[in-house]
Amino acid sequence: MSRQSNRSTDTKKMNSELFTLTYGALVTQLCKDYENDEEVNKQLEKMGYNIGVRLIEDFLARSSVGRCQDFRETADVIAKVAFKMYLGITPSVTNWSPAGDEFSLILESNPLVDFVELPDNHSTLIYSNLLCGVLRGALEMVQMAVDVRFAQDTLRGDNVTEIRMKFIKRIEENLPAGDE
Amino acid sequence: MYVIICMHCFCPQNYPLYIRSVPSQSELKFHYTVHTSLDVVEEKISTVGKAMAEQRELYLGLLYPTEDYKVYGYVTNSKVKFVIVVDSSNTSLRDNEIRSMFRKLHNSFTDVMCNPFYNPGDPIQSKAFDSMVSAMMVQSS
Amino acid sequence: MADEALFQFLHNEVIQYVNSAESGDTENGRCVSKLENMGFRVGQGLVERFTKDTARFKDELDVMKFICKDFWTCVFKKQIDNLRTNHQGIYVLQDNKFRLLNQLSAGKQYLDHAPKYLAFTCGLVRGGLSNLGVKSIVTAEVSVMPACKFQVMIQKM
Amino acid sequence: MYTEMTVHNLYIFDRNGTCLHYSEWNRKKQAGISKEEEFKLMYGMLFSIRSFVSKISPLDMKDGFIAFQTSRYKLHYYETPTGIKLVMNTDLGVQNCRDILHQLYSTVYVECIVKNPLCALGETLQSELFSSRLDSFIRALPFFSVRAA
Amino acid sequence: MSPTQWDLPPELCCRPMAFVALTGLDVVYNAVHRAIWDAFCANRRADRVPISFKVLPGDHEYPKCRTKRTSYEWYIPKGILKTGWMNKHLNLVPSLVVLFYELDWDDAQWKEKQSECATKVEIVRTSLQGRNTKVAVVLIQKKTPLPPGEDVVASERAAALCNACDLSGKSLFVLPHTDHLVGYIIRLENAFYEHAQTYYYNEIRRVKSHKEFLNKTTHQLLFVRHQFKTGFFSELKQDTQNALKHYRTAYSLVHELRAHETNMLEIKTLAGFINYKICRLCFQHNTPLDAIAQFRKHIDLCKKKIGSAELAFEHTAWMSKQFQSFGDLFDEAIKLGLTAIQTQNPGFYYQQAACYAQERKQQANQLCSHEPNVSYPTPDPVETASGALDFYGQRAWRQGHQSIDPPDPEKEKQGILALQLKEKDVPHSELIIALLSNAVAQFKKYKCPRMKSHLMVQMGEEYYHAKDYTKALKLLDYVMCDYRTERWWSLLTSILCTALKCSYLMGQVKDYITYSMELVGRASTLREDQKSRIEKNLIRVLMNEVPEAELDCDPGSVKAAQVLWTDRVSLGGSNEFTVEVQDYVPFIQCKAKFLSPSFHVDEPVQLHVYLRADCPHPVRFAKLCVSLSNQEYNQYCLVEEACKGKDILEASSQGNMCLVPGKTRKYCFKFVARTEDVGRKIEITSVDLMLGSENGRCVYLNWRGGGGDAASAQEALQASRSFKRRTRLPEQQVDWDAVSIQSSTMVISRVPRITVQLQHEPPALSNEMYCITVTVQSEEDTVAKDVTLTAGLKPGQDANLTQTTHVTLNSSEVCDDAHPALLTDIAVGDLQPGQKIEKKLYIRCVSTGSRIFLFHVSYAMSTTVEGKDITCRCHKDETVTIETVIPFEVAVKFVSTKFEHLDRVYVDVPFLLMMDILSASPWPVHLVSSELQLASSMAAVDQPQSQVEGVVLQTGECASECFSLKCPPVQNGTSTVAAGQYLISWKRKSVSAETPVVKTTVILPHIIVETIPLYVHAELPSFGRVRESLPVWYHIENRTGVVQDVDISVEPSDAFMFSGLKQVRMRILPGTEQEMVYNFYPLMAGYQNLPLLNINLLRFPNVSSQLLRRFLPTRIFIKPQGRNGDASIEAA
Repeated sequence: MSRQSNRSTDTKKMNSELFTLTYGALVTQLCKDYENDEEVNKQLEKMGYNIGVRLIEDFLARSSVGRCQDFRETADVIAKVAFKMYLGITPSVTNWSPAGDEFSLILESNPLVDFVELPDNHSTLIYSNLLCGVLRGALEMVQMAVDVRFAQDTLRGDNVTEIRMKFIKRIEENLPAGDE
Repeated sequence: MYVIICMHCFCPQNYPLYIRSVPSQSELKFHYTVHTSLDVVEEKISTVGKAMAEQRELYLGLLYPTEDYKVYGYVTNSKVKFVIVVDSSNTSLRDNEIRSMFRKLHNSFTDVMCNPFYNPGDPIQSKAFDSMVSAMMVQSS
Repeated sequence: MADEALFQFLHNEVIQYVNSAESGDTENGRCVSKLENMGFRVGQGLVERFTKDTARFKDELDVMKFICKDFWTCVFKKQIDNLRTNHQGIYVLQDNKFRLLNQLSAGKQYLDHAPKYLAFTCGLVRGGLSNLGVKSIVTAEVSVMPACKFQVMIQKM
Repeated sequence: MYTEMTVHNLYIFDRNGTCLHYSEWNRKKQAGISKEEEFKLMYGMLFSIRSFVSKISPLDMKDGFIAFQTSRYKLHYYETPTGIKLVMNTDLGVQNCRDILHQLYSTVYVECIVKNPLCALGETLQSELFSSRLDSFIRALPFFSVRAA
Repeated sequence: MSPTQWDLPPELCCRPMAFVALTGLDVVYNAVHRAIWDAFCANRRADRVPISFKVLPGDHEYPKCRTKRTSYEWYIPKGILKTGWMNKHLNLVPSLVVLFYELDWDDAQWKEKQSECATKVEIVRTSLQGRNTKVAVVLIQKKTPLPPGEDVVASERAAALCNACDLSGKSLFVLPHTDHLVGYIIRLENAFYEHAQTYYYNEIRRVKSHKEFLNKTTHQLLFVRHQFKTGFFSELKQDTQNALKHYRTAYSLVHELRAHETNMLEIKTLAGFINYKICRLCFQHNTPLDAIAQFRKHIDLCKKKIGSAELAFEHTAWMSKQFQSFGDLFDEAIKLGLTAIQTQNPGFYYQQAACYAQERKQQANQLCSHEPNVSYPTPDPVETASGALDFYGQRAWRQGHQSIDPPDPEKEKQGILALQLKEKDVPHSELIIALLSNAVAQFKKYKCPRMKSHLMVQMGEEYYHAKDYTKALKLLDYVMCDYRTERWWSLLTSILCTALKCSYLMGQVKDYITYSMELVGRASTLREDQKSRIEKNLIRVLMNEVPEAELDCDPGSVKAAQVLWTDRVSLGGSNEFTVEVQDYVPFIQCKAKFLSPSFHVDEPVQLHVYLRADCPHPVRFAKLCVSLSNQEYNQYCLVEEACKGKDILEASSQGNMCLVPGKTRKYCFKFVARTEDVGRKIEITSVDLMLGSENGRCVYLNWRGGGGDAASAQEALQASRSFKRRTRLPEQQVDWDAVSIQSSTMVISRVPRITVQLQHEPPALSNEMYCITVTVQSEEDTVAKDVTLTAGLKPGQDANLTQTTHVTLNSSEVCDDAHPALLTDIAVGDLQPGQKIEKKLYIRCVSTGSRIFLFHVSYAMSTTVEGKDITCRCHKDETVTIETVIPFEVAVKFVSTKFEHLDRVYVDVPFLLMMDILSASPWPVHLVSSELQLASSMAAVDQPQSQVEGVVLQTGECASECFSLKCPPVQNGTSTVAAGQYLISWKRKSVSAETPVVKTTVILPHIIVETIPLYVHAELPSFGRVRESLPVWYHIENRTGVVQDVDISVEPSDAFMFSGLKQVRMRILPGTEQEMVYNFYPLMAGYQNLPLLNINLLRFPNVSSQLLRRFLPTRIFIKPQGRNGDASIEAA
């Protein structure tokens, strides 16, 4: 072959870029399609949710993580295992609410926004909102209803990116209706 | 003092994507200098086919010296061209330093290209790129 | 370091979205071209990165080889299995185990869905090439999944 | 007497009790009721066993119940936190299948179903790819009867 | 241009050649001498030695030689190099003086002549007092000399002459002016050349010899001078290598000189000279890189040696000249075969020269702009007594001044003033432009288009400064488009500004408008306020008023311009322009689009034109008109102040004719297409926008096609890829980027409102009259007039289908080749609303296969569109693909009367012809009749009549019939004969009675007929009964013309006993028949083989009995015997 691959660019990295760029393309496409940022955020969350419900299966299949005993464990697994596995980062878990039903994930870096510079006319866009959806979807599949939102975002000038998660309720599983 | 007097970046069709030069009344002159330097760039690109692998480096080296400026060129594989104009009197600057400057530019440009909100072919307005260039222009060598 | 499964899920979801968004008369064509355009933009970006530290390309063929080897490996974890050309600006890239079809089916089941799952990649290739100064039209063709052929028609300028 | 090792059949249920998939290999006797009935029955049983087991468990237990066996067959049970339940009936000779079932889940179910957007979750599985992979997976098992028809 | 002080002196630039003086030649009156002289000068090519000859009178005064000083003790040099020196050694002081003298060896007055010659020599010698110049004598002789040695007289007289003139033998030559003159001359000059070489060699030694007397402190100048001189002499000696060496040292020495304001110029001048020499020699030695290196060094060293500030322009002038002359050298070298490259060619040096020239001009403007009252000083300080300087690069008013202490300040001031005033008159622009155009020429050669344009811009600007606006505009206008196409707006803008000034100053209205339009548009990088100024002017011009002057133009020209404009304004007419915008980026953009790629003729064609202004202030226009490929429609696509409304929608919405910056305006047009245009394309050929007014001044912006200008294509592309959100805009407002041009549309016929239905029973059977019923029903609300039907084979299919397909409306007779494959325009009449009509169409397909049939119904309709009545044709097409298959297969076979297959038949021996008709049609086929048409070579045994007549064959069924035939005798024993043909008349069961039957002909196969010498046939009952005798008659007939002896024997059989001759030989007469009777007596029941009859023909041994047996029955059914069996068996 003509050019000895002096491209030592490790594929793992490329893969993350593929993901990052594709996500970018998606967001801009949504920006084109929707009237305003709020709707874009909503759509992103929705899509995230759809991904989440499938992603959790993949997660369980590959990590030998079993069912969590409590919300704290969940938080840990999310930060230390899930984020590491999928985004290669390990956010820190902080700001526990006294009730222990709410905490924050602090992302010091966020692969999704690697190259992003928000134009001025998109001040209300929550660029990475997909993540919220993913988390919600995934947890719902393990019988946890949670509320996830971005509290801070470096993209919008904050100096960290913070995802706030609140536990709402446990979804009980029961026999399909209409049975003896 | 300014290391670089003038720094340009053009799209494959050779129109400017980014122009930056030290504030001076002869700014227009820089633009002409840079624009004319494209002749050399084009020539070098067109002859790449014959060139050996090592000559196919992205850094095109010194394009041509005028009395008062040295003009250096660089072309990415996407045919985006960078041109840097340096004061001839500035002899301290070695080829390698110029080369690494271009590398910096290219890296930063790549990030711009990867910014989903950037539409390739539009003028570059990225703040990151801007600040990188400013830093580069005044960095004391 | 995003994981590759993540990309797959995203890719599927994007298709889902575009599909649902584009409903109506010329729906299918529109949705495919939408995906294609997204791929195009991504391709531009990727290639810009991939070729950052490489020597300038010799010629069209050199570019094609790059797409088939390095680019493909980076994106799909394998090289193109077979590259053919008529030396008149038509190239056919064959992937016998295309990653984005792999989970779909091994045979003809879901065949009618295949185009959606290739549009993005077509764009990816077109974008990549165009960023390397090769204007082209890229189309895909599947007869038995997960194998597929991408046809690249170079647009001479 | 000589008993030949074998796999009889396999059920996959989702969290709502829908039977996503059923396939059998060396099943000698049919329940004599409609499959739907059979699935309902099976799920009902599992559901209640599960709750019993956890209720009367002397210490807080992790994996829930794993298997039960009768004089003729052995039922292996594996459930994911997402409520996907894999149930495999084998003969008595077969040892703990937990890992095998987990493997089945991750390499076949997740790969062919979860990652195939064309397969809606929570519905009976259509994917041919899945069924063929599943079949070969089972047939490849060491204890899958060699002399199976 | 006349030589300026900066031009290098010719003696420097020329190539030095040894100088040899020729005396004693009278080239004017003496033909011989003339000839000799010519021989010297004529074609001095490279192969001739480099000497410059001069003819001088014998008593010529050579420059006096100063007495050589023995010591440099007290000597202070006054300068580096005397201005005269080079010339002196090139043209005045010869390296050799040659005296020509006519004298033959055997001359009568030898003695006198000899002494005369001696005196001539003496004269020359004295005048060369103190120089090393040698003298040589050439005797011009009439006789050809004898070979040396033979002429005794010659040699002794030669010797005598030599010491008379005190010449060495080497300096005496003989030139017989005979035929071979040139040859002799060449030999001579070579000899001279040697002398010259020695001369210069000595000169060099002499100069070098001074060296030891010199001291570093006072004689620096001399070091330079001597090095230069040695260099120069070496050149004269053609020793360029050494010359180069010495020049190099000279060069470094010159820079060691203590430089101060007073000698700066001298140093630079000399440095320039030496540099020139070095570069020149480097090029000559084909080491261009050395030349370039030297030159760079030279420039770097001298760049900063500016000298006195008041005379800064001198420095730049000098610099400019340095570059120019290097450029010249470079170019010269290229002409001599050196190859230059894109990045290293003379152009760069000319360009740089131009730069310095420009700088010089600026400096001159600053330094030399004295008050008019300042007058040129007298006496002229730059004049010298001699009229020239003694030393290069010195000031006339203080020649030889070398001391550091400042010169007389007053003189100095005067001198400087003088120089400044002189500089004032220098035609700077001329110089600059000349240099630039040199550069342009070079860059053109080395493919640097951009550099070229850039230089042309500079030329343009220079012309502008030189007030040659026409030339300026020409150049600028020429290059503009390059910058436009490369989208370098900043540069384009600056060029446009200059161009605008020119056009203003020349009162060029059209140009002025064009440039303004671009300058206020989106391509211009001007600030808003600048744009606004220009736009205001533009508006003035459009209102036929005088625009304000452009900024910082030369006031004088402005005055002139204002005058120009005022009368431009005053004179009427010729004030209408059209600007073709596709080459510009004007301040108004336009996009036109048809709302749909096609319109039905009964709906109005709709067309929108979008306009948008990018200028700072709103613009109002007087008229907008769209021109279409069919002018008819133009009248409907027009907005004018005057005609409000009429054919235009919402035209009268106020402010309609005014474009607000940044807002997109939409103009809607609508018209009814002409019915003739159905099927034609309507294209927008151009859109015109009229600014100004007819009575004032008006300008048409003309967009070719559906709009778009020099920049729009690229913008559209970018916009299409942009992620930007298409923000919803209120009605009437449109997002400019969202609009795309659609410059053509099709007029298509009105949608038909009829139904066309086809009834038929496929597939068609080949050759049948296949019937298709076409039902046309109108769903129109009004009557559909002259409906026509075109039906038949769809054109454009396989050619031979047209030969094998025939269509007719007439069911009664079977159609043939005369009938066409497609029936066109079958008149159907009118169709009332809802009315339905039926047409039956009969198609005959001769060949099988599938065909596409077309049914095209067309009718006229009158309707109203937009209150306009139109009559238009509508049409509806139906096509159907019909398969044609064969109705049945016919199998024909020949069999014996015993139903055995025959590959041959025998003369007069009956056989059977059997037909099997196997139906292949999906529809029941009715066989009307069949007919056998026998060839002459066959005869029917009885009256053949059809046995399948009236039979109806269902699919797959088979009908058979058979005919008993025999063949009459044939020539020569055996031959192959035709059997004839078989006709089947048939039709579909389903078709009506009157549809004609189809006759299908089957050609019967040929068969071999053979005559046999003997024919035998048996006569016996149809069955026998056990134990009941069974009589059998064998008839044996001799079919030959000869008597035959025949052996006949009957083989025994278990099934029969028999009575009759077991074995017999008989004789049968020609043509007669013998009869043999046997009584067989069956022994067992069932089918029994009859006893075999063996017949041997003694005459024809090759006719075997097996053959003959074939005519005889082989077995017979024997009933068992039984009491009352009969009845039962009858029953069975």
